[in-house]
Amino acid sequence: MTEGITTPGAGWRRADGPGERKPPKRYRKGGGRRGRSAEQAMVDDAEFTSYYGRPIIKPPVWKTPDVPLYLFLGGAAGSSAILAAVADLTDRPTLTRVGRLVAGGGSIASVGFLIHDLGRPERFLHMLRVIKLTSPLSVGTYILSPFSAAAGATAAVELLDWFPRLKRFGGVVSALFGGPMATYTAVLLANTAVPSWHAPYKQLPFVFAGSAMAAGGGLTMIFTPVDEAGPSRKMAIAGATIELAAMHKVENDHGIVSEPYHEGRAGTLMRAAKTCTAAGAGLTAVAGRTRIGAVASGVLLAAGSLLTRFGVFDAGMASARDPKYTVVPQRERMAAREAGQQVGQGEGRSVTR
Amino acid sequence: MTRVKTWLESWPVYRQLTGSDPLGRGTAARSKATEAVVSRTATADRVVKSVCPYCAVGCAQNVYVKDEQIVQIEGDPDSPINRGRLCPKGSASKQLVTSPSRTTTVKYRRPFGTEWEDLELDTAMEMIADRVLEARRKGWQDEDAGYRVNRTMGIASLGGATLDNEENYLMKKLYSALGAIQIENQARI
Amino acid sequence: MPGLGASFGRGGATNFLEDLSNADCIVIEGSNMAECHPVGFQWVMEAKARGAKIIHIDPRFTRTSAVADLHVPLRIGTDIAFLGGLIRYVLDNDLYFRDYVVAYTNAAALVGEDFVDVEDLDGLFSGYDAENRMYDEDSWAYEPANPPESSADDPAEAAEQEQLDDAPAVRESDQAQAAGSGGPPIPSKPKRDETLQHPRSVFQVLKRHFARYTPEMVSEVCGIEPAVFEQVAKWVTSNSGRERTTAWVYSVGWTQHSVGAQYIRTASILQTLLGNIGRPGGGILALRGHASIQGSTDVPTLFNLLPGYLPMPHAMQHSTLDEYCADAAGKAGFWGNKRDYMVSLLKAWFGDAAQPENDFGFDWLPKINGDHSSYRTIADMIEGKVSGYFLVGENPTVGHPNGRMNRFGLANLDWLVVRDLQMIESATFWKEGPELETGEMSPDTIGTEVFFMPAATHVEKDGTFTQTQRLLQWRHKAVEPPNDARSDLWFFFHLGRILRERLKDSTDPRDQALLRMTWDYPLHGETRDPDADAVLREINGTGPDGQPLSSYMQMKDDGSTSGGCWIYTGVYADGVNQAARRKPGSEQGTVASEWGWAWPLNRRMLYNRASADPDGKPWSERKKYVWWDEAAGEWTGVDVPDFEKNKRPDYVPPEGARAQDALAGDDPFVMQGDGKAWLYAPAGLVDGPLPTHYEPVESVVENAFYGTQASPTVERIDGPWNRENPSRSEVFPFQVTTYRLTEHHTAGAMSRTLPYLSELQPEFFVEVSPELAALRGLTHNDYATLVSARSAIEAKVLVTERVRPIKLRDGRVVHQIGMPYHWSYGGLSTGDSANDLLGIALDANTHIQEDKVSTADIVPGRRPRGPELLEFVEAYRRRAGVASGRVGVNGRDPVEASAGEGSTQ
Amino acid sequence: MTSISSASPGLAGNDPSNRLFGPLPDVSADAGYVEEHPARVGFFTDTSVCIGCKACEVACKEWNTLPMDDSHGVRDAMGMSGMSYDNTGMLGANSWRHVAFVEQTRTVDLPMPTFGRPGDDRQGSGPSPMTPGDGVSLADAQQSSVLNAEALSEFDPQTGQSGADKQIRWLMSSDVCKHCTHAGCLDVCPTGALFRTEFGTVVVQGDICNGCGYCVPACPYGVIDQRKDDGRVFKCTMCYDRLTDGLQPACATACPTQSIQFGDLDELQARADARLATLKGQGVETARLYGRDENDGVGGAGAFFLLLDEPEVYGLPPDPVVTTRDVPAMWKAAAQGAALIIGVAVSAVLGSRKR
Repeated sequence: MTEGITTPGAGWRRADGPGERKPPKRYRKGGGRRGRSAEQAMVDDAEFTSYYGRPIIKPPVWKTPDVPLYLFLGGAAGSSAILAAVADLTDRPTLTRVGRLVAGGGSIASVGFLIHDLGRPERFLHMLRVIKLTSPLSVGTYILSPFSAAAGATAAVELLDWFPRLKRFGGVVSALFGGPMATYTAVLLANTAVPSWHAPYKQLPFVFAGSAMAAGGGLTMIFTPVDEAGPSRKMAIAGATIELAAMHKVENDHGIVSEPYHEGRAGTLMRAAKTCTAAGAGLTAVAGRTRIGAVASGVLLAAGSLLTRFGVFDAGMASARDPKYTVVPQRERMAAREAGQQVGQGEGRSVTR
Repeated sequence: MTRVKTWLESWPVYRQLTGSDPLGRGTAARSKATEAVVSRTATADRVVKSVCPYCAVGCAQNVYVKDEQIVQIEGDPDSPINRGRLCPKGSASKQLVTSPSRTTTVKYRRPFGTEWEDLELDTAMEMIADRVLEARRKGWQDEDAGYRVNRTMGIASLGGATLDNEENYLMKKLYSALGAIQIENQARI
Repeated sequence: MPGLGASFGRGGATNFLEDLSNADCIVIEGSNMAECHPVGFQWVMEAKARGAKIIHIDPRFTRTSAVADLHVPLRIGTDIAFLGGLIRYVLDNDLYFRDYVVAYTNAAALVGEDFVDVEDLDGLFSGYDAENRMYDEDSWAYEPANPPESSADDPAEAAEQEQLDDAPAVRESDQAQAAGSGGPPIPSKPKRDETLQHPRSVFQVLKRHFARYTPEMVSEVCGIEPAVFEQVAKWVTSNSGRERTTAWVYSVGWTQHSVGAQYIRTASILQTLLGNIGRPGGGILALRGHASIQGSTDVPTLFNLLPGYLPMPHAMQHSTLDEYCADAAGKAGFWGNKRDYMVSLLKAWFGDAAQPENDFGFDWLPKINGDHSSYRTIADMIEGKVSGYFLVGENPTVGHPNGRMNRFGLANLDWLVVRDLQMIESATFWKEGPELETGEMSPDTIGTEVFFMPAATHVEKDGTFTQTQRLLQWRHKAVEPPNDARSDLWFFFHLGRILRERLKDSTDPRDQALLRMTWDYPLHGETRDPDADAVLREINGTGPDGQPLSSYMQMKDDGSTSGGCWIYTGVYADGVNQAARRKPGSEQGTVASEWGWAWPLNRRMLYNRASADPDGKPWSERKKYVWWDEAAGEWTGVDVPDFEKNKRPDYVPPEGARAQDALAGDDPFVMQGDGKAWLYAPAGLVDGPLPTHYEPVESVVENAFYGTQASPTVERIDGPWNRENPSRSEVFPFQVTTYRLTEHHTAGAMSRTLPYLSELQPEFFVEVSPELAALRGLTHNDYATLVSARSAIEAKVLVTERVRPIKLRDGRVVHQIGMPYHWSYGGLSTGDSANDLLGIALDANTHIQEDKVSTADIVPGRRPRGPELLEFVEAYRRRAGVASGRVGVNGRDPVEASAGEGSTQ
Repeated sequence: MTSISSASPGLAGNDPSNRLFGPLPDVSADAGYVEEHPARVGFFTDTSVCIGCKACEVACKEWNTLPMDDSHGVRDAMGMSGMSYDNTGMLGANSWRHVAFVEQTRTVDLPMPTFGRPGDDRQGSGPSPMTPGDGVSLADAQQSSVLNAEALSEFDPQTGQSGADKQIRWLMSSDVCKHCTHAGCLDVCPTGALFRTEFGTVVVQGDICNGCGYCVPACPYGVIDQRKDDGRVFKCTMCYDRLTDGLQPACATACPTQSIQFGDLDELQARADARLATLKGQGVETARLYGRDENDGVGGAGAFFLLLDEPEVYGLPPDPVVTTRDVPAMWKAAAQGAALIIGVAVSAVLGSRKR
């Protein structure tokens, strides 16, 4: 039965053919293909109708690994930039240097991935034609551009060891944009019709913030002497905790739309991500002060963050491909609205929207 | 100064900040190409009245010509029959004319040949005339079963029903004058 | 269209598309109008929006059914049974429009005593000649009011021809189609019984003939519930009569049957009884499938016709012009002027060379003496009897049944000229035909010389199309054709010019016609394209003053007038190209008489005199159309009256009147010899004066009506390349029907080559029911192979509930397979050719093939390739007891050795 | 100069003038066309008269010179979808009109006392207001079903059951870009390639689009898509160029049965309401308008439909909401997340012992 749902273009007769004909359980909504959510469904049998199992919304055309890597690097760079700036102000030169290099390297690479993902890369500068507050990518451009310029320049002078004053200024500028850099990408995903991205729009920025800190903390931890890496460890542990907590809500609070985070490739990625993040955080706490422990836990934390980005990305793609995740929540919303209207006219709008 | 202002005004962000479209949804975002948009029906040199060549409903078509090329074919709203509407085939009839797979030169296959060869149109016409005379002679009957028939059984013809009346008329006239009688048309099918 | 011609006098749609919106009920039967004429269908939807009932009677549930009020899924090939049932229902329940029937039909006419109906001969009419499989129609005649001699100019000649009418060579030559504009000639007006009570009155004959067609019988034969039948009957009858009208729409779903003409006859009888002919929102609308298919019969490139439905001279009957005109001379109705039309045609063709002394050149015309139709000619080609062949915008190896036979025909020519837009399969058969793969043909063995001559498209030439409602519309040339592409007018003009130059010094009598014919049209442009406008003027004809005629009534038989196609006379009235008129529809009424020009004489609705009662008053205010204006002394209304303008409704022909003068003021069917619509056709059809249900040639069901299984007059063309599936064979257990889709056009040359159309229906497929899919193990969207005694083809399977098995009363289930026929190996959208599966069995009236019903087997998977395919099909033939289909090189003589093995008979 | 805070609900969080969500009386004015501008135009697609001819698809492609689907003219890449007569599949960069074909059957286990089928929601329940009164009895009118009545055949060949009434219907519907009042694609476009025209329609500017692809998942209907070989995105323009010449869009011009109607949106809405009332009066209970309601999730659509079944049967979302409705809340969460990072970093540094 599910074969028909997941194979676009397969004959609807397969799902509703002579062999499987039985009296309809309830009022049949008619044609297209009627499906049922998969075995491990987290919600009760969701009956729904679709047009030959075809997706209703278009899955994003964004490429992988470009975009997940962009999300990861942006996060790691953003949190590292902040860490570096604060470290600089409190005179932690190695942490500062490592943080700036991670921020600079990450930001430059992320710009590369972003441009590479465009259908017409040569038109990248068209992004600067307008400023649209309704477009996270437009806003993001005005975050990414100064951030990567500042972080890149700071890292460059850090490497070349020129203009120390400018370096600090650049570090501060990049730190100012570092936070938005780490979290705007969550809005980038959430501000779509992709069910499993849009529904958790309030949690996703926190997942990304936590993930960014875990990655930034982890990466700087690897390259910073343990003595000086205290802030990295603290930020990493705090980030990992926030990531796991926020992710838990994403994975469980949104009914059927949470389902893709548990299933298939996305499920595997998410489980691996949680394992790495939790292990990395634990190891940091236990053995973060040893060189080996710092490297191991740093790698685990970064890997956890990376896997989270891939997992979130994949879950969204999966939710876009299956019409179930578009139809069922909307149907539930309509049912709730009808129920709400019966209860009280005034509530109708707030209940459903 | 004006140059700077012109340059600035060509930047949508400036228009967003100074104009009536702060969200960059409409007027501020319009591009040069958009400002210059023009319908190719408006720039056509002429509109020629025609009729769809597919089924027999007889939908009237407007054929837009620009630089001696067909740029658009659509229904003629004046027609009392189709009132400007067309089916998918009628809507595709520009493609029928401009199809890249259309064969527009004479092709010749010699007896037992394995490939097409090219041939000049005039040469082909002369060759066909030769063959018509020969086939006519070969199949000629003055009488058949004792009755005068005055005809040839050597030449047959089958026309499609997309032939014009004038074409059918000349064909029937010529064939009859030649004595060819196995003259048929899709109308039989 | 002898079905309509024999019933009403002209073989054209009686109404026009826009008039459908005036109907109170529209029955679409034998047509998939929404899919094949989508733009014309807007008028059906308009009627529906105004509250009309839309009934679709069709074996398949199509896009037409989807928007109809009622879909009746009758079994393929049972329309006569269904319509016959309706006729019985109307007669039994006295639901016919009595005043109309008595006044305007031949219901009161008496049939001769010799006539014996099928009731008494188990499915045969009197006069059957079993040896030649033909009827002698003499016994079907009316009982004459006067002795026949009195009305013919040349009684001896007429009598002699009457005898010759029965000769097989005359019957085969398809004279019936000459009823295209003018009913079949009858010796004289019949005796009448206005009370309709005489046992030999047509009305009583009709009652007896259709007595068998009970709702139960209809239900059993058609495979539908009696309730469905009753619903249709109620809707149709309650929407017919004085105040309301029902329209009937058909197309090739009716004509492409072995009894196709009789399908149309049955509907004609029903519509006449209901009083729906010649009235707004009524009529029988024949929908044609090609842009100018009506034009191609009006100005025919058909072996048996001259322009204007004048018959092609027959060797045995027409050795002189007098003989040619003998049957019509002195007759009532407009055929009485046959000599005027013919002489004008000869003047148009031969100009000054046509003089009274030389019979206006009549002798120069070639004569026919048998069936020279397309399929017979293909068989002749295989036998090497035909040297050269012109294909002008036709793709027979795909579009005609039995593609393999067609390809064998082409492979045995000396030369072939193909004129088309695209490189069609009929031009590439020697290179890519499927028989190359099976080893039956190869370029090494095919001596056919092929000329591909590129043609011009519809926007690259001037000219007129005649569309489905007899309307001529002029197209203006928009651009020049590219490269070597030329109009067909160019090709035939210049071919004629070259031939005339070659023979200009010939004194051979056989060359005189060519040399004497008029062939001097103005030429335009660099390519010297002939002036289509001048050709249209010649078709219209000119009077003694050299000015265009405005009516065929002006034609004379003394050589003072000319006219290439008398029914088109008036298209150039007043020296104006009337077909080019384009007064916007919004500025005219619904009839829109100033858009284009319709034959005859711009009458949009035929027989519209019948929209008024015998006194000339509209039958009802709601359905008024044309009426007698006593004050003005003329017929008037919203259309051009299809009647002499000033002939009073109470006009009674004086003794000895002839032609139109012999018709009374209440004889609306002006082309008929008696001015009446024919419920019973004493002449004009070769397979019976009344329609009778026969099973299709290839049917899985026994004829429940009579012991005669299929039509006794079916025309067959036998050969190893055209074997017939035996009826009720277990080897070929399923019915197959072929059809078109909206997205493609006929044999596909104009659609499979276009990207936008190709992608909409990208592959050849067949439609089967879930039940048949289960029975045969067919998988949706996978391949299946269909087999007949002709060939085997493969197609993708579309399993759909829209195709339904029919359960017969005895519990047998008839499975039907739907098969669109657009595909072949060329173009962008490809597949096997559905027509390769079909055989050729023809309606003897029209020589039209039975495309719409055949039988086949269907099995899962792809078909065998190469020589194995031949063995595969041969094995089926063996099992079915069919003679071998093995052929020699290029389809010629069967190979003796394998015939012994393959044929056990 | 308009101050950003008042004009930017994207950040401000409140949306008093419905610039992100809810009814918007003048979409063109919202997009800066403050002076005189044409009335908002749209499509009303009445699927109850659609005959599935696909003239709209071809006329659209022909006018807009779109490439063939997927195959780019390679014949081997074309294939039958198996989805009834729909071989287009969905709207996309190369298909701006898409006709859906839905075949439905159902069995009604009821005896047949009359031709009417009790319990059939497509059953006529009274005389049609359009039916002229003369000559047709009430009983006749009651016997009419509004859609096809295949159902009259009592025999179900599958079960052989008598009295079981198998009904079939074939729904066809031409889908198109909805030209939403609140268009997700337009709002998320970072280059301004997507813009709203003076006619209130939403159009991609090919000279601007850089193929970022953001609009693709932002559309709640899955309309807009990227052309792979080109990189840019494409969708219905409602024939913006033709509109500037006073012509109708190509699809509406071609549509043989006026299933696709083009015109001023308010006029179309009135026409649609009347049509719905007619159908309801004829007993077509399942008829409904889709995209007509300005209080819906996209503020009402510029292209709306009359459907005969649930939207998802045709591949349409039942209750779409423009994603940018929630963008203020998203920005708020993102800002909180960013602040959180700074907070954590500062406290991590301050809380760590310096070496």
